[in-house]
Amino acid sequence: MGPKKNPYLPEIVTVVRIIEETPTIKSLQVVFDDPERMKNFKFEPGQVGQLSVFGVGEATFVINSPPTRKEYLQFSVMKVGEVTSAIHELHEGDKLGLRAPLGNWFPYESMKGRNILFIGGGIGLAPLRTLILFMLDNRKDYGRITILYGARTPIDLCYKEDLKDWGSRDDVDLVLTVDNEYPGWDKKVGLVPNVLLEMAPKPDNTVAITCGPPIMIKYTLIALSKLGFKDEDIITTLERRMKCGIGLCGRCNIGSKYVCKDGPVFSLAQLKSLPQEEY
Amino acid sequence: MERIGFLKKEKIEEYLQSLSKKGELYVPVDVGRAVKFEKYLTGSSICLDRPPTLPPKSVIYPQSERLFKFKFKKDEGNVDLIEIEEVEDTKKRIIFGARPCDSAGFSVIDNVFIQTDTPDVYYERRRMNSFIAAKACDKPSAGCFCIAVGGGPFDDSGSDALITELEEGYLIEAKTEKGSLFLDWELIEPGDDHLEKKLKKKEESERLLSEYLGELKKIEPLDPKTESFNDENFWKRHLSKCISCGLCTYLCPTCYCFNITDEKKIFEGERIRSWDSCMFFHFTLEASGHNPRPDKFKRFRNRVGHKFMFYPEKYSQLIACCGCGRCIRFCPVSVDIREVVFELQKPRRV
Amino acid sequence: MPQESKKELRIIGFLCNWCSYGGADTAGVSRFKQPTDLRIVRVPCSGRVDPLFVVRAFLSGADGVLVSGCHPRDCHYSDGNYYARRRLEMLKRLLPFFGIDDRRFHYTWVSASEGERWQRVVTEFTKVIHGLGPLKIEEGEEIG
Amino acid sequence: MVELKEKISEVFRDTNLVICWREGFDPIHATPHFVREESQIEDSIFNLFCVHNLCVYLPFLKEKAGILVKGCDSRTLIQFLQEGLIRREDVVIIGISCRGIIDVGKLMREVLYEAVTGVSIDGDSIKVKTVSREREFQLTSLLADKCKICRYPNPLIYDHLIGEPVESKVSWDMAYEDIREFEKKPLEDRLSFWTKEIGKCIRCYACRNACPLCICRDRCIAETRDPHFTSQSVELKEKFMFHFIHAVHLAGRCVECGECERACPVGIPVKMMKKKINLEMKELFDYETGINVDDKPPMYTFKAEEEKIKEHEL
Amino acid sequence: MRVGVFICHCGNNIAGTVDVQKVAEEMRKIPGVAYSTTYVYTCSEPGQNEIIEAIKKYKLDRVVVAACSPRMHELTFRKAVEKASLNRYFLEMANIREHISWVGDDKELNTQKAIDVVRMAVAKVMNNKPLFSSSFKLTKRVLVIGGGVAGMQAALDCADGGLDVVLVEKSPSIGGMMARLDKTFPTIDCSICILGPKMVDVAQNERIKLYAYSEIEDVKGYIGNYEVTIRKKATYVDWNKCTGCGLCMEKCPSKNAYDYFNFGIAPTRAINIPFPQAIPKKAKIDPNYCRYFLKGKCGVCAKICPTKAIDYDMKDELVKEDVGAIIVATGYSLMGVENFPEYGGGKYKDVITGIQYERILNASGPTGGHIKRPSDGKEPETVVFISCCGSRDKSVGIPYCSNFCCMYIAKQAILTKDHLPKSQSYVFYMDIRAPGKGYDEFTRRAQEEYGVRYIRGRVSKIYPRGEKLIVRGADTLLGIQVEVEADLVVLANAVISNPDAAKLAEKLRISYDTFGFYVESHPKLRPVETNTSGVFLAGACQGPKDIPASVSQGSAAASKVLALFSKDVLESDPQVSYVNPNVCVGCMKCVKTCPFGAIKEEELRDGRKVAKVIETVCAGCGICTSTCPCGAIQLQHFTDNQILAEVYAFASGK
Repeated sequence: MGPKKNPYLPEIVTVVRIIEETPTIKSLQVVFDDPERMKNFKFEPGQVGQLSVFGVGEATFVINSPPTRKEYLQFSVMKVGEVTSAIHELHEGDKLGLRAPLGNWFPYESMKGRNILFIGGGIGLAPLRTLILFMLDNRKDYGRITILYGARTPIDLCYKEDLKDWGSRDDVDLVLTVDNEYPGWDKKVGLVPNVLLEMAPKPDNTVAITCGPPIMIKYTLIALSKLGFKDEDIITTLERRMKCGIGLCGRCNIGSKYVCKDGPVFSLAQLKSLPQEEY
Repeated sequence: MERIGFLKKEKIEEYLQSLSKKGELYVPVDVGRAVKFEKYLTGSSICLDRPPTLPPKSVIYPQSERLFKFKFKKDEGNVDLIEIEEVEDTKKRIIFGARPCDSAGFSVIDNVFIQTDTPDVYYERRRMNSFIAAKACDKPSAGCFCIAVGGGPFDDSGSDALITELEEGYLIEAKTEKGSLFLDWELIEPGDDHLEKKLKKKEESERLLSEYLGELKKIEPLDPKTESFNDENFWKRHLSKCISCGLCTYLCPTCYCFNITDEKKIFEGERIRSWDSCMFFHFTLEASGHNPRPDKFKRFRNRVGHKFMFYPEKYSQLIACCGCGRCIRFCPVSVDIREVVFELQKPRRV
Repeated sequence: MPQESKKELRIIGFLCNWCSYGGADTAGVSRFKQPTDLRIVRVPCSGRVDPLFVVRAFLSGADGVLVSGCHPRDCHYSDGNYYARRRLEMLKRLLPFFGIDDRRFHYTWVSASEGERWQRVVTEFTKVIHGLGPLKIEEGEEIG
Repeated sequence: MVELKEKISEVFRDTNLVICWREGFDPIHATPHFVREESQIEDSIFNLFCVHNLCVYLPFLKEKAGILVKGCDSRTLIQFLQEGLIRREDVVIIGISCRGIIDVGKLMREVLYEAVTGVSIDGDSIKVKTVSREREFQLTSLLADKCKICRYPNPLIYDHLIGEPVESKVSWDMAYEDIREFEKKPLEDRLSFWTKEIGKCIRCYACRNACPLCICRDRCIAETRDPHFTSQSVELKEKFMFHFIHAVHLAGRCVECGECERACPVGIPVKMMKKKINLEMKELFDYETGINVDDKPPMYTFKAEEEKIKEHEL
Repeated sequence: MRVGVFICHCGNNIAGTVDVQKVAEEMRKIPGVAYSTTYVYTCSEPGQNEIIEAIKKYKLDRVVVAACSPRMHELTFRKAVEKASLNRYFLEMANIREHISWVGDDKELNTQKAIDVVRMAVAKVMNNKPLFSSSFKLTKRVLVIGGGVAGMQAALDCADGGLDVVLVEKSPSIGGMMARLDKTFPTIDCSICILGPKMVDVAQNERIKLYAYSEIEDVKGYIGNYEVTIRKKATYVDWNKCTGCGLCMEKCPSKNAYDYFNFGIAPTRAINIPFPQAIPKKAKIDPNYCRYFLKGKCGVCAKICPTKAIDYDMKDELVKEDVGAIIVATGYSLMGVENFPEYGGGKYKDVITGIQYERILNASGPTGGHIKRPSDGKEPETVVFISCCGSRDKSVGIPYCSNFCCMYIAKQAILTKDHLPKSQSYVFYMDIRAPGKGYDEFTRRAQEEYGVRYIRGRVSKIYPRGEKLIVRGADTLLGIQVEVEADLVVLANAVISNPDAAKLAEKLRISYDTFGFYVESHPKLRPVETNTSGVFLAGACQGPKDIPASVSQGSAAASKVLALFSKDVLESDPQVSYVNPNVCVGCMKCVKTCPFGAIKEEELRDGRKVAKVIETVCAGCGICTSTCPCGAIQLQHFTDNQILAEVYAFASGK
C-alpha cells in the first residue's frame, strides 16, 4: 500500500463563474486546476464538499450540480458567517481549496420507478437541485416529479433559470410559493408546510425529499407524516457545523451518526432512531 | 515474546538518558502544583509517585498542530496562487511513566482516528512512531474507576511496556514488539525473579481499588433506549452545577474532539488543528447563530452519550472512557460522571 | 534630525482622529522631523483603544506602544479620554507585573495644534524604546 | 447543621430553589447542590470542604433563588449588584460566618492524590484516611491561602445569618504582601515566572468559567474569530493573550474569591494578576471591589480630575 | 477580494523622500491586491478619474489611497470611489505625507515605513464592510438658550427664516450683558437704544416663544428630534396678570435686596422689575429678601397689586418642547471684585469692577447716570483703570485675554471725561489690544483727545490714605515706580464662563474646555458647530467676544440651523456602533459608559435582555466597543477586527 492520502489536504480549484442568485446567495462554479482530476472526479448526488478560503477557513456545501453534468462543480453559498462572507468576496479566476466528495448521498437507486416529491425552502433547494437535475437527466427511471419550492419573497428564490426550465417542462410539476403577498407575484402565497398540506400529495409510491431552514423542515416533516408518508419515504438532508468532514472532529454528530460522514442525507426513520436534538 | 527486565532504582537517571537518545523522551515532571509530561532533559526529575495531572495525550495528539502551511504567490497575470506545504512529523517519541489508563486512552482514540477509511494521518504517523511504557498503579487515586470500565491498575492495553515499581527497582515487561525498546539496554537486569512480587502488588492494588469503588464496580455501555437520556429534567437535576468549562475534556485521555482554524499573515498562513471541547458553546455554534446544543445540559448529555452510548454502538460495545478519574478529581464543582451514568441506568437496575 | 542608526524597532501608535492624529498632521505640515520607527493606527477616540490592543501589539512583536488622545476636557466625544486614562493607567501598571517594562507603553495627550509636542513625544518615546531594545517574549511550545 | 437545614427550609418555601452544598464523591469534596425539592434539603451540608463560590450561577439563573454565601463569596453579590447583574429581590441570601476552608488541592497533593476514604476533624487537627494509610495534619497548614489573609470572614450582605461573627485581624497591607513581594523581583524574573506558569495553561477555561464575574462565559473573546484577539494555537503568546483578556476584563471587578485559581488543574496562580490590579484600583481610585453596593466599578466611570493619575513623562 | 492601491507622489512632497514606485511594487505582491500604481497628484481630477477607471477596469472592490492625511482628503476619495459605484466605506487612506515624507529625511527608512503603513491600510480595508446611512424625519423648531444679544439675533434670524423658535432666558428679562452697558465702543452710541428695539422685536415676533426666568432641565434625543424639558422658575407673580406697572416695587418694604442686574452696586426691592426696558416687563419676587417668605407675613405687594397677580404659593413648573436643533448662547460671567484682594477688592468700596462702573455711568442705573463713588457719593476727580484683572494671569488660572476690556476701558475713560470734564483718568495696562475696525483709533482718541494717561505696568498695591486710594505700580516704560492718588479705581475684571456652564454642557452632551467655555467643532472652519450634531454655539459662551462678534455668531448659528432644516429628512452617519444580539450577554456596561446615552436595553422575543444602539444618537466614539467584554458591540468602520488587522499587519512587517 502506498502512502495514505491525507484527508485534510484540499485540492486547488478555480472559480470560473459566479452567479448572484439572491442578494445573500451566490453560486460558484469551480473546476480543479488539475484537468485530469476534473475528468476523473466522481461524486453522487447529495454529496458535499469543503470549500477553503485560505486564511479564513473551511465550510461545507453540497455539490449542487449533478454528476451527469461535469464541466464544473457548483456550490451555492448564503452569506452568514466568516467563511461564507469571504466566499462572497471572491471573483472569477480566484483560487479556492476543495475537499470532496464527502458524506453520503440520496438513495436514487431505490427510488427508481417511484414518484418523487421535492420540497425545498430558500437555499435548501441546493441539495435537491443536484438530484432533480440528475433525475431529469435520467428521466425515464422515475415516475411523477413534483417540486414545491418556497422562499420569503420572489427575490429570495434561487436558481431562477432552472425554475424557468422546470416550470416549462411537461414532465415536472413545479409549485412556487412565497411567504407573503408581493407586488407582481401571481403564484402561491404561504409557508411551505401549509402549501404542502393544501396540495395534499398522495403518499402512494412516492418518496418525499425535503431541505430548507430548520423550522421549515420541522413542520414539513410533521405535514408529510400527517399526509400519510411513511418515515422511510421521507428523506431530508441536515446541516451542522462541520470541521473535518470525515467523522473525526466530533461536533456534527447526532447520537452515533456523524452528519458529515453518515449524512447529510437521512430518512425520517433514521432520524427517529437517534437521540432528540434540535436540527 | 513477552520479555521481562529489571531496573535498579538508582539507575533510573542513567536509563532515561539512554532512552532519550533513541527518540524524544517524555516523562511526568512536577511542574509545581501539577504533574505534566515534558520533554526529558538531563536533570529532569521524573515524578512517578502520583498520577500525572495531564495524560500524555498531547505527546501524540498535540493540543494544537499545523496540518499544513500555505503560501500566496502571484503569477504574471497578477493572479493569486496558493501553494500548500504539508507538515510531516516522523519524529520518534517515547513516553515513559504513563498510567495504564492513559495508554488505554490511546486505544480509544486509535479506533476513531486510525480504524477508519479516512484515517487521521497526523495522529497515525505519531502513534506508529511512539513507544509507551506505562507505570502500573499501586493505589487508587481520588476518583479512579478503571476497573469499572474494563481496565485495571496493571492493565497493559495500549502500552508497549508495563512498569511495576518495586521497593528496589522497576520491573519492566515488554508487551509489544516495540516494547523491547525499553529493555534493550545493558542497565536492565533479568527480571523474572521479581514477577511474583509484581503479581502480589497487582492483587493488592486491584483489591484496594475494588474496595474503594464499593458498589460502583462495573459500568456497562448505555442502552440507546435509556429513558432518562432524553429527559431534560434528568440533566437539570444532575448538571445544574456544571460550569461548562472544558477541564474534563482537556484532561481526558480519550477525548479527541478538535477544531480546525486558519491563521494568516500577509504572505502565508497555516491551518491549525487544535483540541476543542464538546462542553463549549462555540463547539457546535453555526454561522447562522443556530446551535443544536445550546445549553450545558445538551452538551453534557452528548459527552456522556458519546462515551457510554454512541461509541460503544460503533465500536463493539467498548466504552470511550478509561476510568482515569481526572474529570472527577479535578472538576471545579465535583461533577461525577460515574454517578450520572449510574443514575441513567438505575431504572434498569431496579 | 539625522538617523543615528538604520536599525528600527517596532513601535505602534494608536492616535485619536480629532486631536493627536491632527497633531501628527500639524507636525508634518510644519516639517517637524521625527524618527521613523513609529507606525500609526487611526482610531476615532482614545476611548476606543481597548487595552487589549496594546497587549496584542506587544504579544505580536511590538517593542513599544504609544497611545495618544485629546487633552482631558478636550475630548471630541467629551468623555472618551477620561475612560482611556483609567484603563490605560491600569494597563501601564499591570504590564511590569508580567515582566514587560512599563516604559514600553506610553499614553499621552496631544492636541491638533501641538505639532511640536507631537514631535517631542515621538522623538523621546523612540529614544526610550531604543534604550530598552527589542522586547523578548519566549516562543514557548512550538506547535507540532 | 440543624440551623443550616432550618434556614434552607425557610428560604426554600419562598424561592423553590436554594443553591447550597452537599457531600461530593469523596469525604474531602463537597459539591454544589441545587435544592429544587424539599427532600433534597436533607443532603445539604456546610463544612471545611464547601469551597465553591456558589454565586457563579446567579447571573444566568432565570428564577428567584436562595443562596448560601461565605464572607468572601458575599462580596460577589455586592459586585453583581453594583454592576446590575442581578436584582436584589431575586436572591435570598443565607450568609455564613466562616473561619476558613480547606485548600482541597493542597490536601490532595499532600496525600499524593491517593483516594480518601475518611476524614475526621478534631480541634485544630484533621485526620485523613486514604486507602493505604491515615495521616494527621494541622488544620492551619491546609487552610486555603485566601483564608489566611481573609479580611471579610463575615458576609457583607445577607438576609439570614448562620454562625457567630468571626473577627479578622488581617489588614489591607497584609493581604497584599504577596503582590508587593513578587514585585520586588527584577523584571526578567517576573517574565520568566509567568512564562513558566502560563506555559502550563491548557486553555480549558476552568478559571474563566469558575469566575463568577466572567459573565461572558460562552461568548468569551478568547474563543471567537470576530473579534479575533487570539488564535487557537498553544503558542505561549496566545496563552498570555488569554490571561491578559481574563485579567483586563476583571479589572476593578474581581472580588478575589479565588475560584479561578482553585479551578485551575495545572496550578497557575491566576488570582495573582487580579490581585495586582485590585491593589492598583485601591491606590488609584480608593476602590475596593464588592464592599459597597453603591460604588461604581472604576473602569466604567471617571473623574475629570483624577487625583492619583499623573501624566507620565517620557 | 480585489484591492486597488494608489500611491500619490503629491508632486515632490511625497515622492521626494519616499520611493513611491517601490511602495507600489511591494503592495502589488500582497495577495488580494489586484492593482497597485502611483500618480503625481491623486487628488486632482485626472487622479481621481484614474481611480474610477481602475475600479472598473480591474474590477476592484476595495481601494487604498496612500497620500496625505485622511483629515484632508478622505471625503474627496470617498466620493471618487462612490462615483465608480463602490460603497464609500470601501476606501481607506494611508497617510504617507504628513506622517512620513514630511517628517523623515531618510528615503530608505521612509519607504519602509510607507510600505508598512500602506500594508496596514490594505489589511484594514480588507475587513471593511459596506455601510449605508438611514434617513429620519426632523422637527423644524429651534431652541435658543440665552436671550443676550447673540441669542436674540439667532432667534430673530431663525424666525425671519420661517422657523418656530423657543427662546429660554435664565434671568427675568432678555437683553443679557449688553442691556447693562451704557454706551458701546467705538461709536459711543447708546447700548439700550440699539438693543431695546431688538428686544421688542423678540417680544412681538409671533414665531418666538419666550421663556424668561427659565432654565434647561433636561435634553433628550438627537439632531432633528430633541425633547427639551424647561424649568420655569417660580416668580411668585402671575405674569399673565402683571402689567408691569411697578406699583409693587414702589411700595415693597424690603429695600435691601441684591440687585443682580446692577451687580450689587446699590440695593433693589425684594419685588422688582430689573430695569425699565425689561422684556418681559414683569415683576418677580426674590424670596431671599421678601419679608413674606422670610418672616411669613407682609403681603404688601399682594394687597397693592391692581390685577391681583401676586401668588406666594407659586411653584417651579416643568414644560416640554420638541425641537430639531439647539443654539447655545448662554454668554459669560465676570470675576467678582472680591477676587482681587491685592487691589482691595471687596474691602474698599471705591474699588469696583468695569461692569459696575458701566451701571454707574448709565442713565437708568442706580445713580441716574451721575458719576458718584460708592463710598460717599462724591464725584471722583481721579479715576484709575486697571486692565487685565485676572485675565492673562496664570496664577489665577486664566491664561486667556478677556477680549474687550482694553476697549471698554478707553470708552469708560472717555465717558468719565464727558461726565466730569475736570476729572483725570489713568490706565494701568499690559498692552493695548485694539484690533477691530476703528478700535485702535478709538484708544488713541482717549489718550490724545481726552488726555487719559496710559501707564504701561502692573499695579502692585492699593491702600487707602484718607478719603483717597493710593494706587502704587510700576511704569515699565520709564522704569520707575509710580503712585496715583485715586478717588475711584475700576478693575477690568476677567471674563469667565457661567458657573453652571459645565452642567448645561453635560445635558447637551457638548464639550467644554478647562475654563468652561464650550468647544466648537473646528476653531477655524466650524466655529459655531459643536461635536454634537444639531447643537450650535453663538456668542461668548464659546469664549470672550464683543458685541459685533456675538451678533455675527448669532446669525451664523441661525443660518446653520436654517440650512439644516432646509432638508425634510436627515441622513444618519453609518459609522456608528452596532450590537450583535446573538453575542450580547446583556451586562449593559456599554449603556453605562456611552457619553451620549445612545444605547438602551432591549428585550428580545426569547426574554433575553440585550443592548441596542440608537443610531441617530450614536456619535461614533467607540467607547462602548472597548468596554464590551464579549465584542458584541462594534463601532462600524473601526471594529475590533479592523483595528486588529492593522496590528497584525504591523506585526508581520518584522
